[in-house]
Amino acid sequence: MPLSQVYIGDQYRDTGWFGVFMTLLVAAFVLLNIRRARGGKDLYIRRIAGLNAIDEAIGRATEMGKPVLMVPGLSDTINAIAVQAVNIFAYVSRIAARFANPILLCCYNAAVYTYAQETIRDVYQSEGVADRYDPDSVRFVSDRQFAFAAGVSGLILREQTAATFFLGEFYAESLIFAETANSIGAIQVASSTETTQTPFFIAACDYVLIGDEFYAASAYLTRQPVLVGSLVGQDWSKLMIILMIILGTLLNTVQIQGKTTWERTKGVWSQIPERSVKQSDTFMSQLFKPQLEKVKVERPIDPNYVPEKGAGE
Amino acid sequence: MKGNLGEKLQSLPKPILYLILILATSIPLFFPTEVPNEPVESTKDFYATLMALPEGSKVLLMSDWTGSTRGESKGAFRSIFKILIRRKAKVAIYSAADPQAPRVAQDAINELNMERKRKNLPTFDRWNDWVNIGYFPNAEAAINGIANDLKGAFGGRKDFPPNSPPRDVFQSPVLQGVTKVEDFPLMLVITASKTSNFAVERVSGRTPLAFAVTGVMVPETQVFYQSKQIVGYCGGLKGVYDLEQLMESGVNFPDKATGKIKSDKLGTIEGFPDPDNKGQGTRYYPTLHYALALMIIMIILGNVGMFLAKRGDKS
Amino acid sequence: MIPLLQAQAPATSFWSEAFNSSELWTKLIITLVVGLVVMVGLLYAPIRARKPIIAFFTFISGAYWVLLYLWPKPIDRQPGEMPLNTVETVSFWLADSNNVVVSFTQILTGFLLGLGIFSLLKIHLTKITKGHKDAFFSIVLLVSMGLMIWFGYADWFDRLGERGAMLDNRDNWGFTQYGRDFLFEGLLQQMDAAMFSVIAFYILSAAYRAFRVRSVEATILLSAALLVLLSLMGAVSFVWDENVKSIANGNPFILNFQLTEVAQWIRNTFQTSSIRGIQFGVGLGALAMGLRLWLSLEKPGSGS
Amino acid sequence: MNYDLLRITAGVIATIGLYSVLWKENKFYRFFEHVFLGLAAGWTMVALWTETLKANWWDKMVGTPAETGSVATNGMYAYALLIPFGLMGYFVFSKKHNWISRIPIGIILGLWSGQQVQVWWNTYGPQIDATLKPILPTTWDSLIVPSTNGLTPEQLSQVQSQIYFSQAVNNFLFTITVVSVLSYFLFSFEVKNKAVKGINTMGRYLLMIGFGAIFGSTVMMRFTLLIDRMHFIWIEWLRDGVFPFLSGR
Repeated sequence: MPLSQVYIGDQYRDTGWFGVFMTLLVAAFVLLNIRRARGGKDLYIRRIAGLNAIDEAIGRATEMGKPVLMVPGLSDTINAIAVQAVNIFAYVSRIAARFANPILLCCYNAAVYTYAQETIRDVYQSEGVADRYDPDSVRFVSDRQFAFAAGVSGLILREQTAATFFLGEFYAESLIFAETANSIGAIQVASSTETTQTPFFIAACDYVLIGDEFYAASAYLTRQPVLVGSLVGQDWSKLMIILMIILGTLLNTVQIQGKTTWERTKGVWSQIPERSVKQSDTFMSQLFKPQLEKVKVERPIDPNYVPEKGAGE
Repeated sequence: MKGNLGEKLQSLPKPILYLILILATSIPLFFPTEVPNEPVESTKDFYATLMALPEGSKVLLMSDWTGSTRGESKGAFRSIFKILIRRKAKVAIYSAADPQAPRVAQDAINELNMERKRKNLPTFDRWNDWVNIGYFPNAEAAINGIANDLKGAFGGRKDFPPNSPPRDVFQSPVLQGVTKVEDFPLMLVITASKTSNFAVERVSGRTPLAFAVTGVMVPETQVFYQSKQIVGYCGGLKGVYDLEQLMESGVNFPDKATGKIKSDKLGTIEGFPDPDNKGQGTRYYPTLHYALALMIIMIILGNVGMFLAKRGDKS
Repeated sequence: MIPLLQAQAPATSFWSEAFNSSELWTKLIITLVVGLVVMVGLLYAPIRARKPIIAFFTFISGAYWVLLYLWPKPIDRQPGEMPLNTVETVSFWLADSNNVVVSFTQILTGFLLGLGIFSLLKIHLTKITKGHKDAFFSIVLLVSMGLMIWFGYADWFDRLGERGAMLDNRDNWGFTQYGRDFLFEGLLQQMDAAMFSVIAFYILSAAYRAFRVRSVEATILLSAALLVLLSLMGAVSFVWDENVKSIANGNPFILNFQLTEVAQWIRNTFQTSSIRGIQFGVGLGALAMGLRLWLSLEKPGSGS
Repeated sequence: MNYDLLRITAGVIATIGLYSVLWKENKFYRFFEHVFLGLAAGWTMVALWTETLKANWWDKMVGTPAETGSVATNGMYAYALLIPFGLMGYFVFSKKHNWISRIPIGIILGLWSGQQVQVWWNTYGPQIDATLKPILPTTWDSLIVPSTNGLTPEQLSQVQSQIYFSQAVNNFLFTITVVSVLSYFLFSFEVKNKAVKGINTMGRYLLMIGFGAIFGSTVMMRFTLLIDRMHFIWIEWLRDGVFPFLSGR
């Protein structure tokens, strides 16, 4: 076996490097653009309809003097989605704080609760109205999906919230929230990173952020260089994927028309009787699916190692 | 609410809608009917796979459903176990989606056993016929671990032999001599959540996979089925209904000519006629039609209303 | 059953000590103390040190996975083998610590759960003490919570003992088992199912209200939904397909117009692809945000 | 009244209680909402130890004794470090030191972020690959896939290896959908070009077909769950539970 391969590392063998390369490329795009943005280059973001609605929603709530309800999704633990949602809610509660408008932030997960509690308090402090902040306005409701749904819709109905924000990971319960809020005529801004739930939000909510408009939100609202830069980086990556799809498709289309006398199995080329090209023979699919040939590597055995036996053998 | 018929049609009060829906989903339940039905290929393959298991084979089952989806998943779970019990299979159950799942699965099996007791049938005993390996948080990592290092993943987990304190699951007859996931001739996944995707990512190609998924997941599962990453699946209530019919009449059984359910692809697969086969699927499926019909009618009504109203404005 | 297996105890290392050995407990306690000292030390951290400290911990924990991804993985590693060189020493270590690190998130989240419960208790106890008009319901909540905890643990402890397996058989049940079964199967599971099924009502009212042929988009949405709905009604699609088959008598082109085929076509061609299109974007968003969080480029609450 | 009937009756009452919110928010609903929340929180507390911490933390930290046939496992004392780090979260309520609560959060977020870097390609690479479908037919023998029943395996594989016009068209539609949807989500480019604008609108329309299909396929499940409840109330409880009981069987 080619010794050269042994020290490459399993994930880089054959075309394995491609995946790593792509990941690093995306990372590079993002970081580079963040740099550009920080360097004072002002970057363009197109208008995102759903996001202009946020101010309107809060304004409406303030007029009516009714609370704004926010749910940062049902993530199992705190992750970027929840953080992103809470960040948007920070923006919301800042405006709410200015107009002394009551807020309610319902958390599904204790870690998210901790983060939200801390973030929102900061918002009130930085607005210099720390006294207006009620720690109970950020609350942990339940971490069982439908208990949470029951609790939140109960809150919506009892508090008669004027504006509701559902941003983050939502699953089946999405429609429970949306319809309940709709039934009391609350103005709703919603978005789920779970694509399968978006149709229900579209059916029941006033404004829906589809797909990664959700991730674009904080950049769009705050125009923070870091966020804007990263957003541009993401766009570059999207363009790259689009190009890859178009070119790859064309390449495959051309290749698959032809015939081949070579076949590659387990990373080894071998001559075969002529046959028409299969999808798996194409350059692209070879690039995406590394075929690792079996390699034997001799290593010293650990002296105090006892070979594990199947129990009861 | 005043206004012409159009506006009325457009704005039926919600309580009335809800009432109609309740009626549409209740009344048919009292009048069990047979609906014409042709089991879909995926379910036929699913059934064929189960029936092809040699008696006494070991099956790895990931049970990721809880009470919230019992309407669909419990039916599938029960049908699958009825078949597995017939195949005298030995089942290792674990869960990766929800801490409740192991308990729910356990209670469901106990329920089956209680029914079997009443009929004086041999029960499907814990430890000897099935073990509950328990819940693994972080589904993706857990399934990865099980695929790569089953011993390590299940190591230290305990279950209950009859009348003795819990012992290492690898001691049970179910996991005798099992060291890697390939030692199971089949891995079943009964799930209402994403965990099926992880199973495909990590296990497909190592050992045959068969799914029982909820209706919502049918589209994504169909993709795996077409790409042959899973051997078959039973999707939603339709899947359960298909499965129950297959249990009743098999495929090309007794022979292709007279068989109720035919298939060009599959050979003869026996069925085992038994009133007990009729479960949730048979009970719920006819009713589903009324509900769906109601939905369609309501959508049409709304639109008709809109047009009438528009005309009303014009005139 | 092989006596050998029982006799031999696993080799201890710097990181692991034998079960219940005094070494284990001493090391354990030392670790705990060190940890607590660090925690107390943090109380005195100067203000400008705070951000770096948080950033440091975030970076370290993220670095593990990134390293695991980028560092050359050992090829054809068999159990019991020892690394050939320093590169492999690291990669072996990374691979071995994997199943340790994996559970960190759950464990930490688990510890934080106390905060959530605390928030619950705080809200409801204040309601009770302040004699809020909903105080009664708060009492209900706390009581049912207490009961579930009590029966849950009592039942769990019962099952640890000799009687573990017997308790699957209802004849051997005691009060605890009945209690746990009543709360868990009788109430919790049923309520879960009930709340989930409420969606059916909402789905109907939402469709009725929103599915109007107002705009092009709405019309497209509506017609796609209707087609799929029809295809789900086994009886309808059965009859439809039978008719198509009879018309087609074998003509594969006409066979494509079977309802099930059409619905399948819509799903495979448009549903899968549009979901994929969206997911690419979402995935990139997650990755980019992941980078920002890992490198602490983003200031917390940066929505403001 | 036997236990089963008691249990199922409780379940029915609870179900109706939760349903009552469909009419309007009322005390009955509020009662069961709070019971639900209470039980759920209680169960979480139970599962926290019995399902998560016991096996994943405690047993690993202190190890497990040898039993008949199973080897003892060593304790990894380093797990103890997680306690103080968990405790740090509880500073969130302190006015002065609340920043400390960000450390455990930071760790969790760090782990999550690192994993994103690790899994991104594993998740989306195959999907990109699966999108690269040939959009020209390889054969014109027939415009659509000929029926495959009654073919010999060779003929079958022959048919399957070919790409027919109809498939090519579908592949084309598929690719177009993915690309146009993806391009709809470009935020940092001002779209002046008519063609690109067109693609974006098309992206939105194709998206709607997808959403419609999702909606349709979801409905079946939701209704099934409702039917299950109705069966629970009318059949399991009323017909098979209450009536026999009243008729004193």
